[in-house]
Amino acid sequence: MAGTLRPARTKQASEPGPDGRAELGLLQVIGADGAAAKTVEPELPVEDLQRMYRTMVLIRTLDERALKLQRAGRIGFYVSCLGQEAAQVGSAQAFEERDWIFPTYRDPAIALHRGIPVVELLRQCFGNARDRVRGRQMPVHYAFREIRFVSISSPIGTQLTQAVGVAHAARIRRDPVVVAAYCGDGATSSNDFHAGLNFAGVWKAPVVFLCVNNQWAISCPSAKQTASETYAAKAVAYGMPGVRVDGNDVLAVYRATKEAADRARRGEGPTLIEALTYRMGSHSSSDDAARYRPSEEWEAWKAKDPIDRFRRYLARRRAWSEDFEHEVVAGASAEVQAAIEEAEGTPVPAIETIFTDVYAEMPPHLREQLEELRRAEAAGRGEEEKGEFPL
Amino acid sequence: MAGTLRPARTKQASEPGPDGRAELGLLQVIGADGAAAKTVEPELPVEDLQRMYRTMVLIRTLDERALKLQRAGRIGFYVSCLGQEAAQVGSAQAFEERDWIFPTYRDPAIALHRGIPVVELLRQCFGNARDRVRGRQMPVHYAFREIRFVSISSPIGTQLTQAVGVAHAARIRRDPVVVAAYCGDGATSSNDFHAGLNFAGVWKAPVVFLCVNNQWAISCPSAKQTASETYAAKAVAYGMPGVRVDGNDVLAVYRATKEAADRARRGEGPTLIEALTYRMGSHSSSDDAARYRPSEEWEAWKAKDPIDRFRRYLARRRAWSEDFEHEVVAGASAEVQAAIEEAEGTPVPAIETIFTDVYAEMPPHLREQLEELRRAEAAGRGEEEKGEFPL
Amino acid sequence: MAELTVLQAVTDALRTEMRRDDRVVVFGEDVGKNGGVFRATEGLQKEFGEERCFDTPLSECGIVGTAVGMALYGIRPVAEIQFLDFIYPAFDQIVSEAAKMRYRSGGEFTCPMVIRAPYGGGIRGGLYHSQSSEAYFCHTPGLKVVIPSTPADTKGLLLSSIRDEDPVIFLEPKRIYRTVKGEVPEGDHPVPLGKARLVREGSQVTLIAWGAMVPVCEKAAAEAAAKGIDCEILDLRTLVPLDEAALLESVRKTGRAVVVYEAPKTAGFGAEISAILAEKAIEVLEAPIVRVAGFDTPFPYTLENLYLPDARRVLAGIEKAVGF
Amino acid sequence: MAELTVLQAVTDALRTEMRRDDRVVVFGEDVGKNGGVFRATEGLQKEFGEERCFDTPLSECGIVGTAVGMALYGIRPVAEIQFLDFIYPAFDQIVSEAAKMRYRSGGEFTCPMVIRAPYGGGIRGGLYHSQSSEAYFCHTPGLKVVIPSTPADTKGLLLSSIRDEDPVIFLEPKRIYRTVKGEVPEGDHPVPLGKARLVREGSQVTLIAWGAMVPVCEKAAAEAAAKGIDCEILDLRTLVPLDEAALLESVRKTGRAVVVYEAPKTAGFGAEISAILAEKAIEVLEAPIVRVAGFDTPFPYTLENLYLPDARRVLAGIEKAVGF
Ligand SMILES: Cc1ncc(C[n+]2csc(CCOP(=O)(O)OP(=O)(O)O)c2C)c(N)n1
Ligand SMILES: Cc1ncc(C[n+]2csc(CCOP(=O)(O)OP(=O)(O)O)c2C)c(N)n1
Ligand SMILES: [Mg+2]
Ligand SMILES: [Mg+2]
Repeated sequence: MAGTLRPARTKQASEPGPDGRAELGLLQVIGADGAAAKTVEPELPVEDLQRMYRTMVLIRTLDERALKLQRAGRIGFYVSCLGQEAAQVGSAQAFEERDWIFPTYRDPAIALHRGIPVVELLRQCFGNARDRVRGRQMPVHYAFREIRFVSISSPIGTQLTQAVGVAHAARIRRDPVVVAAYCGDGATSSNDFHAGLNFAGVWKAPVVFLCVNNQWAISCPSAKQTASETYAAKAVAYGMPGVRVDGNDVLAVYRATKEAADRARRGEGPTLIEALTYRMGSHSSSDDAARYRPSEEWEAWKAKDPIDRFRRYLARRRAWSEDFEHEVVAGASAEVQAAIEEAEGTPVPAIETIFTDVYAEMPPHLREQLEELRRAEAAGRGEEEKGEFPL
Repeated sequence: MAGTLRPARTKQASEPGPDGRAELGLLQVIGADGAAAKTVEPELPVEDLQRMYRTMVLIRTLDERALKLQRAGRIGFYVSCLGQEAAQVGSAQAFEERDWIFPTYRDPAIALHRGIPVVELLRQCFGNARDRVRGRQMPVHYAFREIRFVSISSPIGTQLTQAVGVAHAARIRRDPVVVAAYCGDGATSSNDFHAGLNFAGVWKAPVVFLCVNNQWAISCPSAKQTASETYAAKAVAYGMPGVRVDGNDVLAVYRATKEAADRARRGEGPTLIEALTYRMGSHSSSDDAARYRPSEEWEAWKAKDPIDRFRRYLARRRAWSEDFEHEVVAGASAEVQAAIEEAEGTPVPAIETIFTDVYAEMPPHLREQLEELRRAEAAGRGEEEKGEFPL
Repeated sequence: MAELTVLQAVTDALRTEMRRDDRVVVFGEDVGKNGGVFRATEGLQKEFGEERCFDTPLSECGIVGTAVGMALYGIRPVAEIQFLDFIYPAFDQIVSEAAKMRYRSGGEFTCPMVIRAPYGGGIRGGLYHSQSSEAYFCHTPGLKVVIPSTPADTKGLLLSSIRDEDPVIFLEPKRIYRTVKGEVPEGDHPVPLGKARLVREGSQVTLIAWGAMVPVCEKAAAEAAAKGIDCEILDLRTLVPLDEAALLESVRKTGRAVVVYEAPKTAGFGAEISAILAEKAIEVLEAPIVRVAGFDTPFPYTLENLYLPDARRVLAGIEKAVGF
Repeated sequence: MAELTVLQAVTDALRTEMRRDDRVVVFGEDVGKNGGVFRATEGLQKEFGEERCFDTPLSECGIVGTAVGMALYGIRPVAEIQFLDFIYPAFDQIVSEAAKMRYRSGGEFTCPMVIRAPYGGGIRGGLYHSQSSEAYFCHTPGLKVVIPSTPADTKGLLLSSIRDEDPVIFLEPKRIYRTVKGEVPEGDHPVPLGKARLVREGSQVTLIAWGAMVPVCEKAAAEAAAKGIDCEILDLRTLVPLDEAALLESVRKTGRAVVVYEAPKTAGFGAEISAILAEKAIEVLEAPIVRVAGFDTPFPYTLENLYLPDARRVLAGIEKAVGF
C-alpha cells in the first residue's frame, strides 16, 4: 500500500562477517583472525594502538579486582564492563581533549583513556575522603572535570539531553567542541533519549550519540526493549544518520566515531552510532545473570572477546609481543594494587560533606542542621546498621 | 560508509498529486477536482458518505459559532479545528463502536460522528451543571464514556501511552477492541509519544496512532519540531509501519485508517499514520497566528479545503445536491443554536462538585473542607475577580 | 499464620490477589523471569503466565502511562517502579493523569491502579537508591499514599490498595524488606486504608512515624522508657487519606509530639503533621512539635548512617519535647 | 523608574541581564517570534537574535535537560516552561539532575540556571493552567524557589536568580501578570534571594504569603483593619532558602500566624511554615496557626473563584486566630 514504510529486516543481533559490509549494515574492521579489512582500516600510529590496548587491559584488570573487593565486602557495589572494552576505548580515541564526554556507569575506561589514574576511580568506589565526589555517590558514579567527563547519574538516559545542551552552548560560543553522549540499549527507551536526539536533530548539535548495545538491560533482552530492527535505525526518527558498528572491534568503533565526530565538528550535525557488543558479566554486583540469561549466548560471545581480537590485530601489525603483553599486564596489576591500598587506607569523608555542595554557599537551615548533627555526634555514635545493596 | 542509514528526502510538507502515489509516499484518493483514484477508492455506502459530510459541516458550524461565543465573552476559551475536519471524520468512520478513542482537544468531530449531540459539547464549553465533566475543565476537554471517547487532557501527548494500556488490556481480556490514539505534530516530541509507540511495538498492541500533522504547534513549525523527513518515518524507530496520508482527503484518511485498524484487529500490531493537513485558524481563542505565520501558506491551504473537496466528490457520485446541502447546513445551524440556548441557560455546577470525584468516596478531610466552604458561602460571597485566559 | 518478611508479604499479597481476581496484572522492569531486582514478584510469572506478570521496556513513563490505560479499560494494574528514585520520568502520568482522571472526566473514567515502589534509605544506595519522596504524592489530590511497616500490614494494605477504586502509591520500606519478620495471616486478610496503627501506648509524648522509621521509633521508645519517659507510637500506615482522628486523639492525650521521617525535612510530610497539630490541637500542646527528619540535602552514600534518623536522634527529639 | 506590570518587569529583567551578560540565553516553547504565550519574551529575539532567544520542540524534558547541559558548559540558560502545570515531563531532569549535580559531583560540575514558569490560578485555566506546585520544588534540596509578588521584586529577584550559582525555580504569579503595576527601577537593580519583604507592619497577627496571595492578604488586612484588627504581612519572596529569621521575628512579635497559599492544603509549603513555627516559636503562639489554602482537589474551572483563597476566607482565618 502507498505510504507504508516497512522495517526491512528482522534479526536483532547478527554475527558480523569479516569485512566492512556485514549484515544489517554492521561496520567491521578486524576479522576474527585479526586481519583488517584494508578499505576501512583507520590510520592510527602504533603508539596510539598500544595505548588503546593498555587501557583495555587496565580496565579489565580493575574490573576483576573490584568485583572481588565487592564480594569481600570491601566496597559496597560494583559494575563491571567486561566484554565492552572496545566500545569504550575505540570511541574515546576518536575524541579530542576539548571534547565533552557524557558516560554511563559502564564506561569507566573512557576516563582511564583520557588520563585519569586508577586510584581516582577506587577512591570513588571506596567513597572515601579523597573521592572527588566526596563519598556521596554509589561506586562507579565518577565525575572528572579536567577531562570533561561529566558526573554519572543513576537514572537512565538523563545525560542525553544534557549532552545536547553542552553541544548547543558550545556552538553558541563558537567553540569547536564535540560532545560524546553514551547510553545503553535500555536507555533508548528513556524520555531523554527521545528528547535528546530530537533536539540534536533540529539544532544540528555537534553530538555523537553512542548507544552501546550489550543486548541486555538487566534482565530485559533487546527483543523486549524495542521492536525496532536495530538501535541505529532509530536515527531516522530524528533526521540524523544512524551507524551500526561491531562493538567488539575497537578499530571499527574508532572509525565510525571519528567520522561522526568529524561531521559534527564540521557543523553537519549529530550521528547515532550503535555499537553491538555483549555484557559478559552480570548487570552489577547485585545481579545474577544466570537467573534469566541463556548460557549458550554467553558462550558464543566469549569467543568474540574484544581484547583477544585486538591483540591478534596488533600482533599482525607487529605492535604486540609477549614482552609487551607482560609489561602491560604487570603494569596494570601494579597500578590497581597500589590504588586499592591507597584508597582503602583513606578515611571516610568528614561530616560536613553531607551539607556542603548542596548549594554554592551553605544556607542557614543547612548550617543549623550541620550543627545539630555535630552536637549529636559529640554525644556519641549509635551502632551502625548496615543494609544490603540489591542492584 | 557502511552502516549509515541516511534520511532520503528533505521536504516536509509536500503538495500531493492527484493519485494514490504522491510525493513522500502521501496517500491520496480524491483529487482537487473531486475525482477519485479508482485503485484506492474505498467502498463506502452513500449513507455513510453523507453522514461523514454531515459531521464535517456540523463541526465547522459549531466551531464558527463557538469562536464567536468566546469573542463575546460568553464562553471562556475555545479551540477550533478548522481545516482538519477530514482527518477526524475519515478516521472516525474507520473504527467500530466497541473501539476506544483517545482524542486531542482538536478532535471534537469524532465525538459528534460517534453520536454525541452538540449540546453535550456546549454544556462542557459553558462548564455548566449539566456538563459531563461538571465544569471542572476548560472548554473542549470532553469525556464521553458511552462512546469510549476518553477524557481529554491538556498536557500534550499523555494519551498515547494510555491508549497502549487500553489496547494491551483488551488483548489480555481477548476482546477484539482496537484503540485510536490521536495526537498533533507537536505531540510527537513528547515523552509519551516515545514510550507509547515503543511499548506498542514491543507488545504488538492493537493501536492506530493518528498523528494529525497540521504543521504547527502553536507558533512552532514542523521544521523546528523535528528533523525527521516526515512524521510517519518515526514509525521505523518502533518497528511498526508508518503511513502518510493526505489529511484533507477524507477518503484517503478513511482508507489508511481502516487498513491499520484491520491489521490491529487481526493481531498484527500497531501502525502510525500521519495525516498531513493544516491548522486554518489560530492555535486557540487566545492565540493570534498572524504574529508568526506567513499568510501565503494559509492562502495555499485555503484552496485545499477538505469539505469543498469532499463535496465535489459527493457531487460526482450524485450523493450531493443543492437541496441536500441546504438541509445539512440548516440542520447544523439549528442544532447548534438550540444547543447554545440550552447550555447558556443552565446554571453553574453546585459547590460540592469541587470536592466530589477526587476519590470514589469523599474522605474526611475533603468533607471538612466542603463544610468550611459552605459556611463561608453562607456568610456571603465576595466579589468575583475575573482573569483573562491567554492560551 | 506464617512468619514472613516484609518482602515475602508483598509477594504473598500479589499472589493472593492475582488468584482471587483474574483482572490483576503485575508488570514493570525485570519483574518477570527475574522476579524483580528485590524478588518481590518471584514466582508470579511462573504461576500466572506472561500475560499477567510481564516485563516492560526501560520507561517509567510507559509503565505508568500504560497502567493508566489498563485501569481505564477495567483490569487492575499493579505496576512496579524499581526504585522510588526512578519514578520521576512517570511523574506527569501520575500527577496529571492518574490523579486527575476521575475528577476531570466527572467520573466518566477512573483509574484504580497501584504503583508499588521500594523506597527509603538504609541499604547503602546513595543519592538514587534511597529517596523518600512520599511528600510529592501526598501533595497531589487524587492519589492515596500507603506505607506499611510490618509484614502483616504490608500484605493487608496491599490487598486493600489493589481493590481500591482510586490510584494508590504503595511505598515499601526496602530497608526492612528482609530484616523485619512477623506473623502474616494466610489468605485474604485486607487491612483497611485510612486507619493508623497504635504501635505502643504511652502517656507523655506521641511519636508519629511511617515505614522504616517505625522500628526506629520503637527502639527510641524503649530507650526512653529506660530513662523513665513513656512514649506512645502511632504508625500512620496511610498518609493520604490521613487518620487525623487517631493523630489528634493521641496528641490530645500526651500533649507532646515528635514527628519522625527520613525524607528531607523541609516540606516533608512530617510538616503536614505538625501543621495539623498546630492548627487543631495547639491548646493541648505542652511543648514544641519536634521534627526528626532527613537533612535538606541529597542522600549521601558513605555517611548514610549519619543522614538517617536513628534511635539516638529520635531520643534527643523526645527529650527536647519532654524537657520543654 | 518606570511604571511596569509584573509581566513587563519579567521582560525588563531578561533584557537587562541579556545586555549585561552575553552568556544569558532564553528559550522554551513559543518564546521566539511569538514572544511567549504571555509575551514575557516579547522583543528579545529581535534584539538578541535567534542564538540567544530561541524556540524548542514541544518537550519540557528536552528544555530542562538541554538547559542543564548549557549550564554545565558555562552559559546561563533561562528556560521558560509555558505553564507550571506542564513542568512534570521535566521533573526528572529537575529533581534528579539539576538539583543534585553539584552535590553528586563534589562540585566538579554545577548547574546555574533558571526555570521560569507562570503559575497559579485566577485566569480561568482549569485543572491544567492553574496549578501552584511550588511545594514539590521546595521539598527538593539543591533547588532554590523564588516567587515575586510585585513588579519591582519580579525584576530584582529575576536578576539575582539568573546570577545565582545554583538552579532556581522562578515562579511568576500569572494572575497578577497584567493586573498589578508598580514602579520598577531602570537598569541593574537586583533584589537578593533569601530575604522576605515586610509588606505591612502590624501587631496582632502575621499573615504569611507569597505570589498572588500577597495582594489578597493586603485586601484582607485592610478589611481586618476596618474591624480593628492590626495585621502584619510577610511576603516570603524566596521559599528556599527561607528567611526564617524574618518569619520568627514577626510571629514572636504578633503571637499569631495565618499562612495563606493557593496550592492544595495538604503538604503544601504553608505546612512547612506552620511546622517551623510550631517547632521554634510555640512558646509565643497565642492561637492555632491557621492555614487558608486551596482545597485538596484538582483545580476546578467554573468555580475557581470558590477554590482560590480570597480576602473573605483570609479574613475568616484572621478572625479565627485573633478570636481564639
Ligand atoms: C530511570 C531508571 N529506571 C530504572 C533504573 C534501574 N536500572 C539500572 S541499570 C538498568 C538497565 C540499563 O540498561 P542499559 O541502558 O542497556 O545499560 P547497561 O546496564 O546494559 O549498560 C536499569 C533498568 C534506572 N537506573 N533508572
Ligand atoms: C506538556 C505540554 N507542554 C506545553 C503545552 C502548551 N501547548 C498547548 S497546545 C501546544 C501545541 C500542540 O501542538 P500539536 O501537538 O501540533 O497540536 P495542535 O495544537 O497543532 O493540534 C502547546 C505547546 C501543553 N499543553 N502541554
Ligand atoms: Mg544494555
Ligand atoms: Mg500541530
